[in-house]
Amino acid sequence: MLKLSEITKTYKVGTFGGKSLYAVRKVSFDIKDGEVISLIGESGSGKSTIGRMILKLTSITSGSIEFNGQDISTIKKADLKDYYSHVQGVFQDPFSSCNPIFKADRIFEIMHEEFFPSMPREEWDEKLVEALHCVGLNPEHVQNKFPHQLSGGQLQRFLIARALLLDLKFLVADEIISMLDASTRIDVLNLLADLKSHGLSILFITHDLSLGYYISERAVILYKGTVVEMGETDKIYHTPLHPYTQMLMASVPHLDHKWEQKTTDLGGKVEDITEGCVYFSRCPLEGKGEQCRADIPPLVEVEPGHQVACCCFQK
Amino acid sequence: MSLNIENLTVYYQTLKGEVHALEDASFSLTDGEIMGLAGESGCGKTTLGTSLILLNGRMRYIRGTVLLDGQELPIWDNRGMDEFRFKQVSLIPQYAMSAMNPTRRIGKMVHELIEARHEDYNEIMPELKRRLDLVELPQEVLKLYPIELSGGMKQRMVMVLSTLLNPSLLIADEITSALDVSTQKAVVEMLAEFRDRKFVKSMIVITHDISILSQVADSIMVMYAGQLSEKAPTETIIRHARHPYTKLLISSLPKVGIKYSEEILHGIPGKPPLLLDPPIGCRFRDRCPVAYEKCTQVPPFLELDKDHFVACWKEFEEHA
Amino acid sequence: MRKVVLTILSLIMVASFVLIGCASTAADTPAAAAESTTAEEAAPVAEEAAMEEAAPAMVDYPRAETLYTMGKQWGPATSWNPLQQGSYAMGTIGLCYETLFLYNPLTDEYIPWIADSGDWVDDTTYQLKIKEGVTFSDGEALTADDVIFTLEMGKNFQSVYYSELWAWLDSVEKVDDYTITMMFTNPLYQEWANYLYSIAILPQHLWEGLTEEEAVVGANQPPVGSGPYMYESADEAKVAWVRNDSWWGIKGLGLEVAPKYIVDINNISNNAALGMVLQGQVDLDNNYLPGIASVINGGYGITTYYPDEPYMLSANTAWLVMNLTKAPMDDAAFRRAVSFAIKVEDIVSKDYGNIVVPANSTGLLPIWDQFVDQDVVDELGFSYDPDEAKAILAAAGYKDIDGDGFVEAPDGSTIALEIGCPNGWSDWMVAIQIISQNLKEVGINVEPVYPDYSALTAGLYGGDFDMVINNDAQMSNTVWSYYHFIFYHPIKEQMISGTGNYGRYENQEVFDLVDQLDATPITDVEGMKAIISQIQTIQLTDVPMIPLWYNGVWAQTDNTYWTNWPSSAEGAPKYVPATWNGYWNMGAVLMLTELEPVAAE
Amino acid sequence: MRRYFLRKILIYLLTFFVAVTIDWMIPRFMPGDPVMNMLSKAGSMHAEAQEVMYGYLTSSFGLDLPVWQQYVNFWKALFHGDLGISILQFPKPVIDVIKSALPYDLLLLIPSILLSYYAGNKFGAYAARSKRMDNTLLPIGYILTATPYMWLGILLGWVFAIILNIFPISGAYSYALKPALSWTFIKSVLEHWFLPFMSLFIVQFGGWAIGMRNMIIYELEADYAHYLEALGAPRKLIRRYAYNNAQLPQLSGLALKLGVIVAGAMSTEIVFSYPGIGYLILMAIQNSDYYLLQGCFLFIIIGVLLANFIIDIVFVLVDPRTRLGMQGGAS
Amino acid sequence: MSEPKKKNEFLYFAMRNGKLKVGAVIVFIFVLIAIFGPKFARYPLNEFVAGGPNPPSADFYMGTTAYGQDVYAQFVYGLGTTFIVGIIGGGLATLLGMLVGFVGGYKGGWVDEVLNIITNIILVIPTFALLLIMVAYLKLRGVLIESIFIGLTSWPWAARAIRAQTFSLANREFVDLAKLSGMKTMKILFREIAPNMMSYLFMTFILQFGGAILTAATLDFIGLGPTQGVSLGLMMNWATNGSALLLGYWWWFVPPGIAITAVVGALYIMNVGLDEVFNPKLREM
Repeated sequence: MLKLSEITKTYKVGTFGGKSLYAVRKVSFDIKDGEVISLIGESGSGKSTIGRMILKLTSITSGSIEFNGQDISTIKKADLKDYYSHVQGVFQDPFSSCNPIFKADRIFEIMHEEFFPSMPREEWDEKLVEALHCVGLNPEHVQNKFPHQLSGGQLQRFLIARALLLDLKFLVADEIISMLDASTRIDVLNLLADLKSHGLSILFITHDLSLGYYISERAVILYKGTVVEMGETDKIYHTPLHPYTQMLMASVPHLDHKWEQKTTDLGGKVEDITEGCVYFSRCPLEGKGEQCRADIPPLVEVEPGHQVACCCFQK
Repeated sequence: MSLNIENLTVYYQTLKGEVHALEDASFSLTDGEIMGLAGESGCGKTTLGTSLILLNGRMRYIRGTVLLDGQELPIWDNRGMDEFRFKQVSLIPQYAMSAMNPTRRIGKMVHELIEARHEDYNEIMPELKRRLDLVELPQEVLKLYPIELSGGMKQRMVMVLSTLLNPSLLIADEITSALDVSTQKAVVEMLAEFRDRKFVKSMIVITHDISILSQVADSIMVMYAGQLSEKAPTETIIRHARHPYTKLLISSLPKVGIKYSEEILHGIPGKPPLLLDPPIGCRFRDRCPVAYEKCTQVPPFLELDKDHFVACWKEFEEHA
Repeated sequence: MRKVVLTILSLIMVASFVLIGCASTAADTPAAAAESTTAEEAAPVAEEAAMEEAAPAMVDYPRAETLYTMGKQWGPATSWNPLQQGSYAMGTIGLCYETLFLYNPLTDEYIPWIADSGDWVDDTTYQLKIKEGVTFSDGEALTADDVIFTLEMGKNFQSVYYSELWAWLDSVEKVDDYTITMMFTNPLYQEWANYLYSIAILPQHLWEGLTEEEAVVGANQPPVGSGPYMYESADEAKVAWVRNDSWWGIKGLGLEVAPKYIVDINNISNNAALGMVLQGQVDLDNNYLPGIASVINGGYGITTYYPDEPYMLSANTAWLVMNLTKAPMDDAAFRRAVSFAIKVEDIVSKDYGNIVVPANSTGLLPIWDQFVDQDVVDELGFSYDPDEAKAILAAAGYKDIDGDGFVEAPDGSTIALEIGCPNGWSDWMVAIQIISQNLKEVGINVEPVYPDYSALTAGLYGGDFDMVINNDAQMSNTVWSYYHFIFYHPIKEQMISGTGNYGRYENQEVFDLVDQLDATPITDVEGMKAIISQIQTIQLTDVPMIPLWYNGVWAQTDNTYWTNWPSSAEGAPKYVPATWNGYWNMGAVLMLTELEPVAAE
Repeated sequence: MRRYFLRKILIYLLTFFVAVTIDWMIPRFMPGDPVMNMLSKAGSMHAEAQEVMYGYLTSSFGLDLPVWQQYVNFWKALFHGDLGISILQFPKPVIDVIKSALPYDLLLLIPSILLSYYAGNKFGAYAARSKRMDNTLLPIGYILTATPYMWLGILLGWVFAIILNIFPISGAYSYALKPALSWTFIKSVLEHWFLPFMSLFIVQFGGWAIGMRNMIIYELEADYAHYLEALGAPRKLIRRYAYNNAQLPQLSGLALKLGVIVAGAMSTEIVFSYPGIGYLILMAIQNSDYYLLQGCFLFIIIGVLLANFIIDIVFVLVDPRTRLGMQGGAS
Repeated sequence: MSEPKKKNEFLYFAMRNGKLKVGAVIVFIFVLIAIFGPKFARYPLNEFVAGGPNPPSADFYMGTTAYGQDVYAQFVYGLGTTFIVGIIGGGLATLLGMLVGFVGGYKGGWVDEVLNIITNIILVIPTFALLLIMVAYLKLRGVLIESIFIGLTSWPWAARAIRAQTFSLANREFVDLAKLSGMKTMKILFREIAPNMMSYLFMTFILQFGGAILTAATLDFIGLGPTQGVSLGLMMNWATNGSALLLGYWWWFVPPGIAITAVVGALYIMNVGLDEVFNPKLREM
């Protein structure tokens, strides 16, 4: 359904834009119909940038994104609207997603205005009620209220309902539950999983590995804009191959058992390497060598459905 | 007993009236104890934490006593608290990233702060350097401005600074929420290290993330809507929680190894009550699956097992 | 931080002081002056500078010995060139350079000054004798050569203001060192008499060899003249003159000027000027100061020429210029109606508080009263009479057709005119408001407008205006100058300043009469009157312009340090107390000889 | 760091270029004829000679070249410090006219800006200490900063010069003195300087006081202030930090305000006949002295640009945040 | 503790805020005077109704000018002009500032860069000097043209402030959401971003309003004000030309200055009050 091919995003830095900074570097993966993919990475890994590029909120420096075979980088106006009627996003902060000075329902009004300008009011209202039910909200409880009168969980559902008003095929869920309380976040997550079972594809962006595991079939691990490992969730979680993934896994606080060893990785000053393995300076592997410093290791398939970008697995 | 709190009640002054953010909290902390304070946002955990050191503009002290090492903290008296702050009770704030004066070199700021507290900076200097080493900060940071430090470095710098005078009690407020998992782990481990090295006697770690607490805390206290729900040693809370809220909370946490397709977790339906006009009795009543008529009265916070405090009528009943 | 700020601050203060303090030498020896002066002149400059450096103690002008004046300079003095009529520094002619005669308009006297006597030997020959012993301040004697040199400068250099003299002056011949004869082709007696007291005699030994540009455009600083005062200093705020104690006039005229120094202060604004007058900083102030009546009675020791209204002598006529090339001002009946509609009395009393007087219908200044043909004025003159104005308008076909309260032209076109004066000239601004009100009362739609001075004059000269107030013609020795002004001919594309006929009135008959008047000897009063009567008949019939009131010789005199000011009081000196250009040589310099210092306690 | 300044300098150069171009356009599009104005003051009755004179002067100010050439020539002359000849003070070169006015502007502007900045900030910080002081002292600040400079100037002049007669009402130094480096002269300069200085000082003082008060209130609510408070730091230290930090926006405010202050200085100079550039500008406008106007405008531009640049540098020195921002640059 | 933000909450704070109340009342009083004052004028504007200067009396509420014009009439009409200058000049500056700020802050990139440079240039050029020159070009000037010129030269700092605000708002998620809804740029700017800045824009307008009044007063005073009509600045100019204060006609010179100071000062005080109303951080001072 959605195919990312070597997408790259660079920012110009310096006075006259002399230097460029890679936010995302040659990231490729695809998402099939009805699939949930977790995009996992720490802050600054470029995970949100990828989501924004799919949503055309950020321009792509190079590479392409195809939606059902069509390159989205050039679409405009009517085509863009058409694209948005299939591809939508939900973001981290539900409160910030609503214009604070208007009632929350306004986000639906906009949809009505922009996508279904000719739909009669009654018909629209029915559609809306249906969508709200679909996300498990009682319209009477949530309509005609200001955002701050709703809880974060309710609002997030609200925003998902907004996307569901359309003929939705693909949803970018960017950290949508990280600001929710523990008691409600799981319900939103369940809702996503529910939608998926109805055929929706989801790009689930998160920094929380346990959430990624809970919901997705496949996971993509990002570090500094580069994919270091990707594959089926089980394989990545149970046999992480890349030292970075391993470190991440080791850092997850489990309720049932304590951390194994003391880590000293504080992610302090990290050397900037533009050519070469992005993880080079933090890499604890004994085997890391000059080659890692010089070349970017490509993703290689170590086992079916499990790819890793580390020089240890090159040959 | 290093910290002993009785009936601490703190309200917020707002336009529409008083928000009952912390109601009759009574608990104690032993020397060397790291207590995790968990709960949903707005449950009063930050209120509890900060009220022990600094009541901000809109917080009103209502009643209760706070004894630290046998001394009563005059938390209602901003000036009177000054001598306790930093030396007896200290804080790593939520906003550690912006806690340092952006226009002063860090060393100079520390210097000025220390001198202002009538301590000898030069005397403290060697210890400061040792602690910087401990948290793996180069000593050069003292010559830098806060903006020149990364988030994790600022976090660690504030940790060092807050504990520099070896306070009895340290309140660490949501210090991990802005950090990546890998850094989170390191910071939390450092907190424990600080305790182990006796830089601080006891600690209250406030967070909404119970799994973090499970790694480092000796005990966990769960709050709900301004009231204490349960306090027990960490293992007990995680495995044998007694308060229905705690149980639901723990069971809703996704863990690596649990998949939607295999096991569907559930959240707690409903939402917390508004504290402006809180319901009488147990505040969890409306969302509680086991609530009954008794719950219209406020349940006391009782020690059911050793070190296991619960505020739930149903539990009392069962226990009895 | 504080220390840095304080250090910077003190540094700046010190630097500024040094800059200001050292400005004196810089200002006294401007490059421009050095450029445009000859080698001979460079010497005195250097001497001057050297003298100042040698005597640094002399920094001030003692109050008791200094006459402070104000009202002439509207900007820093930059020229001491007597050929630059408009812009030379206060006193350049009169205090420093001298003229052959003085003319006192109050007594209608020509006072021989450098000249000993001057007579028409015959109709076309004028013989001039100059005094012996007249010297320039550098010690050189002033002889016939200097006079001839000065006059001939006008022949050699077209841009010298009196070059036009040579259109009717044939030659100037030296008889001996003190006697000169002028041969005229077509003697214009009136104009010549004017030149006699307005051309300053230049030292040939310093001016010889200058190019036209150097002579006409140069700053001539410091000037060397024959007068009772010498250049002392100048800066942005003032011009200072020092008494020449070896002035020839002490012996030659038996006169001594009283003030050791004359310091003329730049005008800034009426408000500042009045402030300084009230503070007693100015002895003679030639500014128009509104509300001066209350100051005179306010116990500040300020006096004026007349103790009562109108307080001031009359200096010039303010008149309404109408653009005769535009309808309906091209219609004499309309103009006449306007002349009856304006209530000058209101301007005089409300605007000026009676310190000016309404003008005669002819506009001739009081000093020329004898030339007003009362019969003509009685018959044709106008006065405020709105009914008459309306009657004239109605008779000429001006009617209010559309009922807006304003008349339309006989051809039915709307009349909407503007009356202008320079923005900020508060007295005139009020005056045109009053005029506009008056005209509206008789149904003429005229709105007051206040463009900036330069925009206004550009319009005036270019003929792009409706109605404007002007007072360019000053008092002089001859009525001719007044008529020359208002009937200036020929009409040109640009009627620049000095050509008074801004309204572009064309009437060959009156032009001829004015020329004829010019050629009438000044002694032939009856002949003059006959011509003037004819001119006045035409003037009052055609009303090319409307005289409104006489602007005063604004002069506020302070008696704290100097007394015996000119005034109407019996026994008081009768001179025009003005420092404006052209007035020193109209007798004001004699005022200085009459001034008496108030003895310091 | 270097890049930051390069960028700044580039903007300054661009500003300068635009400003100078505007400057160049002034005489070319102004209404009125300056030479005519110059002559019109002559009031001579001999128009013929005036016409010749007019020709002379017009050609000496000659504007007969093609426009682009004039523009190029203007720049060329500019680099030689040649700003033409003043019409008002003919034949004095504009640069000389300005040179003699400039010290007065420095004398008036710099102390009034620095002292009012200093005192106003102190006062504002003082007022922000408590609600009571805030409510009593602050309205004064608002009234002061809302006062038109010239109105205040005239009132001051009236009270101190006319009624009390302790200060002179106009000029830069006593008319009885010639400029010299003597105590009498300096005393006189100071006496004349005081009232215009005060009217500039007072109005600016109010502005700074309010600015500081508003800023410091924000700063006292900043996280670092709370943290310090939580660590029991004395109020004095917190206020000092807040004060120092609040000065930064004040400082950038100073850069923005310079234009307004220059305007204030102009009207003040006019009120007190203080012979600075502001007064020159008025004279130049009234007399259509293009060249002087050009020159004055240019000097004001240079002055403001220079002051801005200095503020930029000071800013970099006192605010570490800008220094870091420089390395990152804007994306 | 997230406080519920409601409109009536602002109203509540507004009603409780002394600064806002005092400022608004003063401005309101002057607005009333400007609107209804002319109805009570006993004498027509600028007509020479008295022989000369008269101190305030029952007949001439505020005395007469040196020329016998009713000061009251000049004052009330001049006050109206002052408000007009404030509204047009301040309004135009705010509008321009909005336009430049919105587009720059929202679009970013080179558009922002260019607008930024233009803003900086105008910010650095002493606009008052520019204004003087612009004004001097006109033969005749009215209040309207004066206001427009003031507006044209005083927008940069508004643009700068609005740009910063827009920039932070443009990165908010609801804007992204609006984009995802296919809304057009201008629609997003005016329907999503601008409403969020109303309080800020209003405050900007108030400051520009006051600034325009002061600038106009300065221009008028030095004789470059309107050549037509009456304004408080012109009154001061006339009074100064008439040496009102020196001659003791304080009633001619003092009131216009007081009015300007009061109106502008009150606007500033109002602004601080509004700041406290809109910014919860400042409420508890």
